[in-house]
Amino acid sequence: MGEVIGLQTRDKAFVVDLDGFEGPLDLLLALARTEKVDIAKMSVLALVEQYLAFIETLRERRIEIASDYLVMAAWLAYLKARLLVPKQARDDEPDGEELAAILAERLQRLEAMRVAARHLAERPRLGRDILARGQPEAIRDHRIARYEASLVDLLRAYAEQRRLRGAARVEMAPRRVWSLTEMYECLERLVGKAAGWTPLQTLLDHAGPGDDREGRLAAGFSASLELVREGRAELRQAGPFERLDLRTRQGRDGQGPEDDGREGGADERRR
Amino acid sequence: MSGAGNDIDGETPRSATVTALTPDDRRAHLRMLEALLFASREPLSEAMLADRLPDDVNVRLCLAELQSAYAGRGVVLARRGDGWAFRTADDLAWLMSREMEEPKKLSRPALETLAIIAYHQPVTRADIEEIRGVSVSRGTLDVLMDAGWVRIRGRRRSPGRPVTYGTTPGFLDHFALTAIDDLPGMEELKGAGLFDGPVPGGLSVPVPSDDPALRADEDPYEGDAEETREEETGASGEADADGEGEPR
Amino acid sequence: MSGAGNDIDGETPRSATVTALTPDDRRAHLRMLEALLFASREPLSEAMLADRLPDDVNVRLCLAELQSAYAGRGVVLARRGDGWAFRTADDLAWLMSREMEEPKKLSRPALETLAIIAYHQPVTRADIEEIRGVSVSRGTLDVLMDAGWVRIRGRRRSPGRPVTYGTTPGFLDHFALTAIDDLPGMEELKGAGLFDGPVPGGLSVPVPSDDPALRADEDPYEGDAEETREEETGASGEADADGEGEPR
Repeated sequence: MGEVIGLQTRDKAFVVDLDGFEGPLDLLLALARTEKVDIAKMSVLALVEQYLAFIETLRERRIEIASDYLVMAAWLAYLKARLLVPKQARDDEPDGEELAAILAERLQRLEAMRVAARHLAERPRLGRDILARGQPEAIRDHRIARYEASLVDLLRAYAEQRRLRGAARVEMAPRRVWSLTEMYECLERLVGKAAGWTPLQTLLDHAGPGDDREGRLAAGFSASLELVREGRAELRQAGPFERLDLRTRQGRDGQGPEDDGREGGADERRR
Repeated sequence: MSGAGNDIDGETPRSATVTALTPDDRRAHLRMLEALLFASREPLSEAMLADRLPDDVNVRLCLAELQSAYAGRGVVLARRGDGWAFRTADDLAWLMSREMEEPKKLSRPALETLAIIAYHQPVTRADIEEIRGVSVSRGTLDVLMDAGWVRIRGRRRSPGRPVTYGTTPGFLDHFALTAIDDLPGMEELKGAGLFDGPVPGGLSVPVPSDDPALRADEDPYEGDAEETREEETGASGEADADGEGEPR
Repeated sequence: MSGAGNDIDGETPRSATVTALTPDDRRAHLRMLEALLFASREPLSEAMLADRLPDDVNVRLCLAELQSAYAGRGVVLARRGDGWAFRTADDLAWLMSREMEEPKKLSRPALETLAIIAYHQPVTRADIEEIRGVSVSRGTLDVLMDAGWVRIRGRRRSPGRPVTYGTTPGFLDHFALTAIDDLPGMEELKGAGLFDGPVPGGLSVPVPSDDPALRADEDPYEGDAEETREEETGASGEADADGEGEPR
């Protein structure tokens, strides 16, 4: 057996060498190979003894051995026993010869796959030995969905949906919508008529008919800010969430030059 | 490609090239050139080819020969500026890309949304959601616009200026309606047995109109189409985001 | 790789092609086929080709004709399982070193595992471990699946319902195999001088088959794809996890 073990034992890096084996079958194959005989013809018993001796050497050197190898050792020890002891009558266990044949077959199967793997590695490979088109051109399918529905489906969907949501208020009455420009003009007019501080809400209430309070407030608030920005009105509020009051800007003589500029800007934006 | 093999393989002598070379050499040179051009990730210039081929290859002559060997075939050897590359023949472009129509059934939410748009137009998405009682995914509206049944009419003159949807002539066409008011009213719906259960008392169905003229509370949609589109394309390539705000 | 030329199914004599068609039609058909196959980097199946080509094209006959037209040239038409693709001739590898990428080096365990899957498919992980006599790490299978050579076929109808592995069309393409049974049998392996020591006597390898149809003891894998994917993504990196669970 010398070779494998000799190689191993000479070296301190023992464990590393054992790690070089891909499990107990691999070790068995390596051992068999040192015999330089056809695995089909070699003596399983001799192989088993080599394996067990090898494991024993490792043990003596107090080297940790992966459990796989120990399990195999135990099984091989059992196999050895069966091979040496003549078959007993009324024994249900498979005899030594059968077990040995199973082992030899496993080794052969692994060996065959080893060779097949080597063959694969030597095949021409795409990208290494053989190339595909370097500048492939696209082959495409543009899928265009053609939707289908029948009128009955459509109506049924509508009817069912309306029935279920039925009582729910559905009302699409056109709303009075105040544009900022519109509200600006309106407020400008109203604030000019008002005497002194007037609550913004009051002015808005007089902007026109209708009870579109929120829309009016939203537009009115923006418009009043715009008036103030342009120096046409003043806005005051006693504190957060307090009432907003608006009045025409007082004392226009106090205007700075930038106000003039703003005025021009205002005209432009109301255009 | 006509006759198996004889365009490229040596049998048929082809003008000047041949004289100097044995047919085997000539064939070997063409093979190499062919393989290089096929596998290269970019068009190859004559200089690059010369650099990669054995010294005794006359690149220019081989290119000319290869080009004429492929002339008229499904793949041609084309010149691209300095470089040479195989390209599928222009007239076969139709093979490479085809459009396939796939019939698709409209989903239930899409059907409901479409019906609501048809009856209640012009409606905003919020209106549809109010009627349906569930939110309407952008995808659903996209599908309806893709199908060519729904269009953006304009913008509602209200906070946020939401777009308003209405049906298209294509809608009438698909559902074989003479006009939008061909859609059945309440009594007809009942009569046709389209309600599955008891109908709540106050339920009514509007008389639909798809008059393209903008309503009093609608602004035209045009003008911001450009801007919206730009926004959208920036956002993502997904079909969902794609259709967002724009009429197709 | 077996010669590009003659492995086409020989059933139909080639002469038949010509007789039935006018030379123009025949030429047009070959052009179209040539263009499609040239355009694609991946092998195209006969079904896919038939689907794209006009109905009157006899795909199989045209393939045979095109293959023999290209035989021996720098670019050959190669069969890869169900698919067909133009590939550079394998004797010209030396010429194209610049286009070549050194493929990922496969570890011995990965190569052996791949060989076992190729010959013994469908196999479970336990089958592989039984043959190798050592446990197979998930990483090894992941590498093979990431490369696109191995796929999950289904589940073995046995306790624990282990997944079964098989090879993909990409495996054939990568290793230049015309079909899975192009893998050498025992006699060929022996002849190739790949054995370390004396060639064993009783050795045999199975005749491989990658028929995608499930075997009698296989269940489909689908259905639990979702669940597996979630499991996997939790377990390991994105790309690995992704490929793992799903049949390709």
